[in-house]
Amino acid sequence: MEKLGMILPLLVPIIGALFIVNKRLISDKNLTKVVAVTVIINFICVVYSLFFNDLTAVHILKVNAFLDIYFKVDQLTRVFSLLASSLWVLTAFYAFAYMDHEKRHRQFYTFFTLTLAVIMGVAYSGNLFTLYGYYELLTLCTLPLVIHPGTAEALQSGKKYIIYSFGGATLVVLGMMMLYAVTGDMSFMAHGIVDLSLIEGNRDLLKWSYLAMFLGFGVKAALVPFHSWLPNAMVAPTPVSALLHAVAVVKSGVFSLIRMTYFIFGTQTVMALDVTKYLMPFVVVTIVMGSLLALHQDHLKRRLAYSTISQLGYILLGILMLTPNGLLGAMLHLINHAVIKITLFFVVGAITHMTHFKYIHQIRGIGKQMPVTMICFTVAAISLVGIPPTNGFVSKWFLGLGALNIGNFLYIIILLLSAFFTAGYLLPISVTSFFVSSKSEPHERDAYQSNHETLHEVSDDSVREITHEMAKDTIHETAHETENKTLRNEMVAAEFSEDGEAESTDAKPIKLEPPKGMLYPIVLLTVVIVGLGIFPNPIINFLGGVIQDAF
Amino acid sequence: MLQCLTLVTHNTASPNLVKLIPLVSIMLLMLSAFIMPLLKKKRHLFGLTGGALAILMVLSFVNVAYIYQNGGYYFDIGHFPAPFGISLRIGEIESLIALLFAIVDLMVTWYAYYSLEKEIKESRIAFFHTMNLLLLASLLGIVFTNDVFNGFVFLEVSTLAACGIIVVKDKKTNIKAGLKYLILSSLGSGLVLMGIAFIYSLSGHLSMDYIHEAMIANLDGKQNTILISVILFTVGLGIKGAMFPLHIWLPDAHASAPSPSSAILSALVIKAPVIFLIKVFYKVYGTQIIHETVILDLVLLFGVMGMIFGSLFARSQKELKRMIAYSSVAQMGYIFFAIGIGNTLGVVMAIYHIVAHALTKSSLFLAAGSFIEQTGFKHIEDFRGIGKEMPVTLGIFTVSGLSMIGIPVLPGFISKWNLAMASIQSDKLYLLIFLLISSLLNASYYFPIIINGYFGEENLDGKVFLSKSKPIKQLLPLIILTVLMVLVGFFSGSLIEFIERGVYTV
Amino acid sequence: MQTLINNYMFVGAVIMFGIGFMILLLHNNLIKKIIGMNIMDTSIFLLFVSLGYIDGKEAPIIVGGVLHHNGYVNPIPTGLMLTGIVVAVSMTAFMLALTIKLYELYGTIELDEIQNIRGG
Amino acid sequence: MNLMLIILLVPFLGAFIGYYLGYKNEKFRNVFNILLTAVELLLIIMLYQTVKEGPIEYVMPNIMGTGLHLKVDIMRYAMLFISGLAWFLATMYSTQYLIKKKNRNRYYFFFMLTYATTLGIFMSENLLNMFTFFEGMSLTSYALVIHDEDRYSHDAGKSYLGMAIAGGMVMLFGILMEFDYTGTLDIGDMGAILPTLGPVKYVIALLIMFGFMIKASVFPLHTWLPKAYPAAPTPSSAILSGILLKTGLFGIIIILVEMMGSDPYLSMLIYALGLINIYLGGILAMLQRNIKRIIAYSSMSQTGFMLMGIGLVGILGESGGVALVGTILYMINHAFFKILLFFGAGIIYMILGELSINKISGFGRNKQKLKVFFLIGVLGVAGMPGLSGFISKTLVHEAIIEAYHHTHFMFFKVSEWLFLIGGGLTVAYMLKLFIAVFVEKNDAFHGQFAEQVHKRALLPMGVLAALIVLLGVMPNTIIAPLSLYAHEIGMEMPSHLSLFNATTIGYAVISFVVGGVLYAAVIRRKLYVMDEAEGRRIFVNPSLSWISIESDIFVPVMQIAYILFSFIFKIIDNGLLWIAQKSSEFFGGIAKIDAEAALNGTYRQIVTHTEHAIEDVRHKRQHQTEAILETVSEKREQAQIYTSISPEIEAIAKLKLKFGQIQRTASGITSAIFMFAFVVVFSMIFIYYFGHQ
Repeated sequence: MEKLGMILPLLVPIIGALFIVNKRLISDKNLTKVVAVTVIINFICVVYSLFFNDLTAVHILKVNAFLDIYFKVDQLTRVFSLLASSLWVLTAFYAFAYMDHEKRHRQFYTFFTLTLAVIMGVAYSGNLFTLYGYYELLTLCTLPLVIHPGTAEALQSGKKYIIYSFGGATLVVLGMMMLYAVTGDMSFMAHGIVDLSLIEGNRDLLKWSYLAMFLGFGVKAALVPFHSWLPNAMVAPTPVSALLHAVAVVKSGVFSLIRMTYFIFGTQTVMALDVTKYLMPFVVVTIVMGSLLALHQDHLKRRLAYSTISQLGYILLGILMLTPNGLLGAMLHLINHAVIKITLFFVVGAITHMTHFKYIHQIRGIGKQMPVTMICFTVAAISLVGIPPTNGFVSKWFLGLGALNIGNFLYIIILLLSAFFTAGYLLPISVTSFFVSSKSEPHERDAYQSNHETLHEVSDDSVREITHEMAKDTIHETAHETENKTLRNEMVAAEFSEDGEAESTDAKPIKLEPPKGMLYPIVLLTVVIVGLGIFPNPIINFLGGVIQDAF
Repeated sequence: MLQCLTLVTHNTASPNLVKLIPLVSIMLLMLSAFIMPLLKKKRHLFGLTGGALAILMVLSFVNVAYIYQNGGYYFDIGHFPAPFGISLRIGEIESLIALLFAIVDLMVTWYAYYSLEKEIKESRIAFFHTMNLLLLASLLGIVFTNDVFNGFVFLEVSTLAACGIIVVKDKKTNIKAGLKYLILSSLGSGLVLMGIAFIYSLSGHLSMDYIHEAMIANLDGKQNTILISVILFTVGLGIKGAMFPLHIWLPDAHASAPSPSSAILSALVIKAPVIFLIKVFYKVYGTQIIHETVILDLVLLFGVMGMIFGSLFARSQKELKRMIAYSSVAQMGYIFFAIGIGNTLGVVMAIYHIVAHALTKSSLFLAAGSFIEQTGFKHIEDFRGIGKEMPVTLGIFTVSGLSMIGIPVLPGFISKWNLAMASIQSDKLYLLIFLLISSLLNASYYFPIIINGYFGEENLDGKVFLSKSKPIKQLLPLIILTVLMVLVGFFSGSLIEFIERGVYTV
Repeated sequence: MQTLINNYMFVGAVIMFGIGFMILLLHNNLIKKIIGMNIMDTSIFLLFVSLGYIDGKEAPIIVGGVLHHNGYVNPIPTGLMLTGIVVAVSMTAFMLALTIKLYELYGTIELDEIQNIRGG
Repeated sequence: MNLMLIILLVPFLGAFIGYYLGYKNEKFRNVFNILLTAVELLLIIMLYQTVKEGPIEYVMPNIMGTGLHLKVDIMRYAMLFISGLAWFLATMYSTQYLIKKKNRNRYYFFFMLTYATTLGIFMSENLLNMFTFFEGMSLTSYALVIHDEDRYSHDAGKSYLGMAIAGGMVMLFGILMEFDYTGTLDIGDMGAILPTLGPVKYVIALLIMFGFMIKASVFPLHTWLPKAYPAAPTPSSAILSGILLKTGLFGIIIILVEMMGSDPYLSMLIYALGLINIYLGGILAMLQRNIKRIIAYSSMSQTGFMLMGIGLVGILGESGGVALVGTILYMINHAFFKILLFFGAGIIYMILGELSINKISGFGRNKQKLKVFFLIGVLGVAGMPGLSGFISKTLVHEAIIEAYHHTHFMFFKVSEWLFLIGGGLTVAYMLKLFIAVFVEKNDAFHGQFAEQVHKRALLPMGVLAALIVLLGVMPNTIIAPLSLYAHEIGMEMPSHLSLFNATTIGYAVISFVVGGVLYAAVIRRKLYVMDEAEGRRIFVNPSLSWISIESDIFVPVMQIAYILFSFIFKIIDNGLLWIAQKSSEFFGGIAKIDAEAALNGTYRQIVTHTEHAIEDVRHKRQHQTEAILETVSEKREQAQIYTSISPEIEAIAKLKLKFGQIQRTASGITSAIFMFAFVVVFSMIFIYYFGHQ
């Protein structure tokens, strides 16, 4: 019974998916209800199995030391599975609203719940073999979600996604092979299983093993130069993109890296192998490149995708620092980035859902139509930049401390530089939506009202400049004077009296707030973002367990 | 379960009777084969074949169970002891392969019951079955025999029979492919025969154990002759086993033959010569001599080339069956690779991969055959959206494809994993790279079919759900094969242990 | 040179094998190819039989009383070659049968012409 | 609940309530906001009762992991007070100023949030809290800067936000290092540890200071200032210049005095930067024509004076009481002047929608109240005895002299004179502004618009003017508590301060004389020239063509770096894909030889080659049946006819045919046999070559 209780989170979504896929059992009308029930039950099961179940390890099938399907619960499992299952609930509700206008619901929800099962599997895996198995399954389960639109472009992206993923998985296998040849064991243990005494004579093998596995898992974690599947995977429906970026795919890559570094090799061994110096350049390039290229993107989701690449670089950096503070920062950022990025994607999805806009230059003044949504976006953006008192700052703080603990100032500079770029690519979105008036483009307004997406070519150079270029100071005093003059003259011409105040000059804009199913998750997540920023201590204490296991 | 059955066999069948099984199997098949032309009705034909194969399967299973309990044994045909008479040696590997052959052939025959007459003329069905059973008999002979010349004869028989099941479909391409296969095979057999001549001149024996003893005894000064003979064997058997540059007959033959024939060819026909080659290497020459020569490196080289180029060629194919045929070339590359590594684990994995690949490839060919049969198309492009029309069949195709690609727990992954372990054990780390590249290449041609088959709005446009799917009873053989394949992956640990017990190397 | 003369059997077999192989390789006519193949096979049979031959001893056929067992040449290769010939004959027969089939379908047995026929 | 916390929370919550009210009714909101700031000001005044007894602290654990640590002493209180007053007046002024503006609700929302965060900065005792509030202030004030939403304000806003965030990042770097070295974030605790560290303390201090320096517009980080101030709506400009600038200076004081224990080297640096600021700001202010821009550069110049004061506090160490008091006083006064001046400029702008002094010259000639208030501000900034500016300037000046006495370092003597001449600059540009707007005659504005200068806009100005005069006459009311504070933190004050004597007034006179000369000689002569087009004298601004730090250094460097890195990263971005594509094409090409025909250049060679071979074979065969010559000539004829019809199509068709043949040959039986032979030979050679292992 305890055994069942423990692996329940792995089974519930599968059972749910079996129901969902069955047309005769579940009618189209009840589809979403079943999905909701499944994810909620799953969440409850997760909580039960993590905190109210004494059993923490179970072998499902043990053929030999290698072929051993083994599940285990430790603090890291708790962190990841709680994160995933809770975000899944929110995403589910968001998806119910979002998927209204999409086709093939049944397929979508089937794989949606199946992916949850796989993610739970990743979290609960007790050894590298199980983890790897779930890792491969993850690719297969998310693929249908990525290519859900079914267009040629989507299929192309899907192919790219799967080839990259399998390339990565192949590298992982390579690493596992070499590891297993040395250790003959692949289960996760606190402080690692690769004993320092094993290094003698196997140094090269272990080194290559670590590198191969890091790069292999790095593919899912969008490590440059294996990142380009991620921006391409943007063709997926937004809830999927959000999940891909927040927990499902990239975070499982990161999670696997933490498992591999701290629970297989162990800090001491990795230090003794001295491999991080080969990997750090990749990570640094990832951070800077992601954020720099994000500046170039006009497509909202692509911009967020490049942002994810950069942010994942932070986490990898934290992992590779091999200090408690660094790991803490990485873990915090794993959680925080998940929350932040899912919010950002939800907002972008809401914009697209309501207006069919996909590009930054189209969303001028949209903040007035969907204020709550865009405020949430702004808060999340600020958090991602790392400005207190939001949770993004907390993780950045610990990452910075971790870098200082190993005495490397370059990393801090990289972190801060990237944060600056982050501001450069996220804040203009908020600014464009709130502070750039949309009045100059009347036809754009018509467009979203008629819900036609014909406006790709509509672009105003001035706003593009603002969002794209860094500053180019072409406007001098005189220019300002002349420009303002016309505006002010109008004002002077208008009657200047006390009564003018009562007149409402803010024409009430058309409200385009998304439906509640989408809005509530966004707001809730925003509250979490700020909440975690103001009261980070509980979560830091919770992560303390992981740090203890690792060091 | 195996143990349970062993107990049963132990109690019911006397050991001596069990030892008759190999001979009985061959005889049974041959007899049935020759009765076949006498029968007219399709039901009777299939009844006889199916019955024979079912009996064979049960016998093989009993045999495996017996060997699991008691180990391998020799069986002298006609009770002439070894140096003079022909003897059969049945160990763990042989019994396992026999069981595998029986199961696969039974499943293919089952499948053929529903589909064969759509591909070949009705009058040819009897011929097909004759050849099929004859082929199986000869293949079992190759596997069981402990006598090199006997092996040669069986090889020739198998060549003829295999050619028979290729040309059973009266098309131009089939005749051409059959002729090509026949000529190349004859060349190969010529080499094998020459090799036999050489080792006979060296040792004066034809029974494997005795040749081995004799060769160990007077090794000096004969290295060159040994080398030449070993090359003759390798190349000769390499042709039949589709070793990479000699694979040229394979795609034509496999692609043009009727699907059941393709499945048999891919799953069985190219496997038996490899078993024979392993036997020649390790039973005739022995580990010591083989390791002194560089022949294993040559095999390794051909194996690696096969893995890479087979996949590359497969990638650029437009016909589905040709693609799967080239994939067979690549998979045979794995097997030669495994042999070429040269340590025990390598040989074990070669055998394991033979088992795994036989199950996987037969189900792949049968699935592809179903597509072609139901839609009438041959080209990969035409199978877009097939997943909507035939979801179960494509599902089977997918699982088999995933095994080829190397998804954990499926047998493809297990072989790759252990091959890597074997490479590491023999200090050839660079081989891992080839393994991985090849598995990536595998992914690159299986995935597009699966993805295009299941997903993509444009692809699925105009397709009707389940419109072309076969009834479940017709799909059952495929499903059984797939399930068996998954089980082979799941219980790879015990299977490998079992093979390891019977492996010839030291 | 001396080795070549001493092993004239081997040399002869190899030369014959070569002739057969060249015929097989260079001729487009299928019948000729099959003939080449037969020559090759024959070379191997000859080699094999020569291996068993011991100078000055009789063929292992009992004609009027059994000699000492050293009086005969090794019978096994000869016996094997009988089998081999049978196999080769059946092989040839099969090939010829296929050639006839091919001729029916294509109207020629020249391989290059067959190849040039589209859809072949 | 603690009073400090209430002070912090009232504007924060008020912002939201105000926003909600604004949705319902704008009038309610305006009244609410004025009341809110008034209450807030009262609360701050109430706080004085406890503060004067000694510093008060409040800790709220767990907020942001480190806890919220608030502290108020006299200096911080002074800052709180001017903030409270400034916001109260600015809110009142805004209600009038913003009538015709859009998005008023949003404006007030951010206005109040900025208020809350600014108060937070002044009260934070924890460095991390301070950083939080500082960043919050930057972001919220950004919304104020770009309120007009035109291109100019967006440009300014971009500059402002970019520098603020960059400053924040650098500051964060410093805070991280500081935490790594000292293990504490409390400013008080740091003061005990940080000065004992080695040279790294300078790195830390400079990094943290960097962010504050940006806000305080210290050279060369001032580039945002002349853009942002004019871009913002006037009340915001007033707040930016009056209070937000002070947060930067406040931060520098905190770092230098409380954290670094008045480190002399750092002090010298700040002192020197102060001098640069005075001159750079002063000269640029002289050249400007836009009122707001003049005031903005004036702020920069005045910052220089304050920086000098701060530097002196550090240099003088324990005897830096005068400098400290002078600096704080200077900050308070400067806030009053600048708010007053901006309000004045705002009224002009409100009426005319114009800020260039060329256009508005003579506007204020007949608007007496406005003129008087503005004059008080102008003279206050210039340091006219009797107004409060004089007091603070004198105190700082005293401190310079004292520094010279302490160190006998000639630099202080020189800088004393530079200080006075800098004062002259102030006088000069203020004169330019005042004379142009309020003294020149311009018939266009005679008697007009007087009624539009509304009381609600003038009242705040009046209050400020009164305060300036009051403080100028009775300086001791504020000097006394400040001296007490200086004493508290261990700085000696001279027992008596003689503020109004011949010497001090003499110094003021020197400044004024210098200013007058500068005005007459430079501004009237060189800058006020005849314009042919307009037919009258107008001011010119030669600095427009001068080198600009931002547009000529920062931006190009950043742009080049940006383009360069973008280029590199784009290569990386697509590099792997490119390699993969190329290699797959390559292997695909290899594989195609076996598989399918592809007609491109590489294969053409093979094709022609084999064509020859096939031709040869044909020749041979024909040789047996016919005479060679005939056939060749026939074939030639045929070929000629063929090629004349459509040579290209024919060629392609031929190639295709040939290639198909090659393909079929490659997969034919003969080639298979050939392959077999090849493998046998290869294996033999392989074995022979490598022999036994």
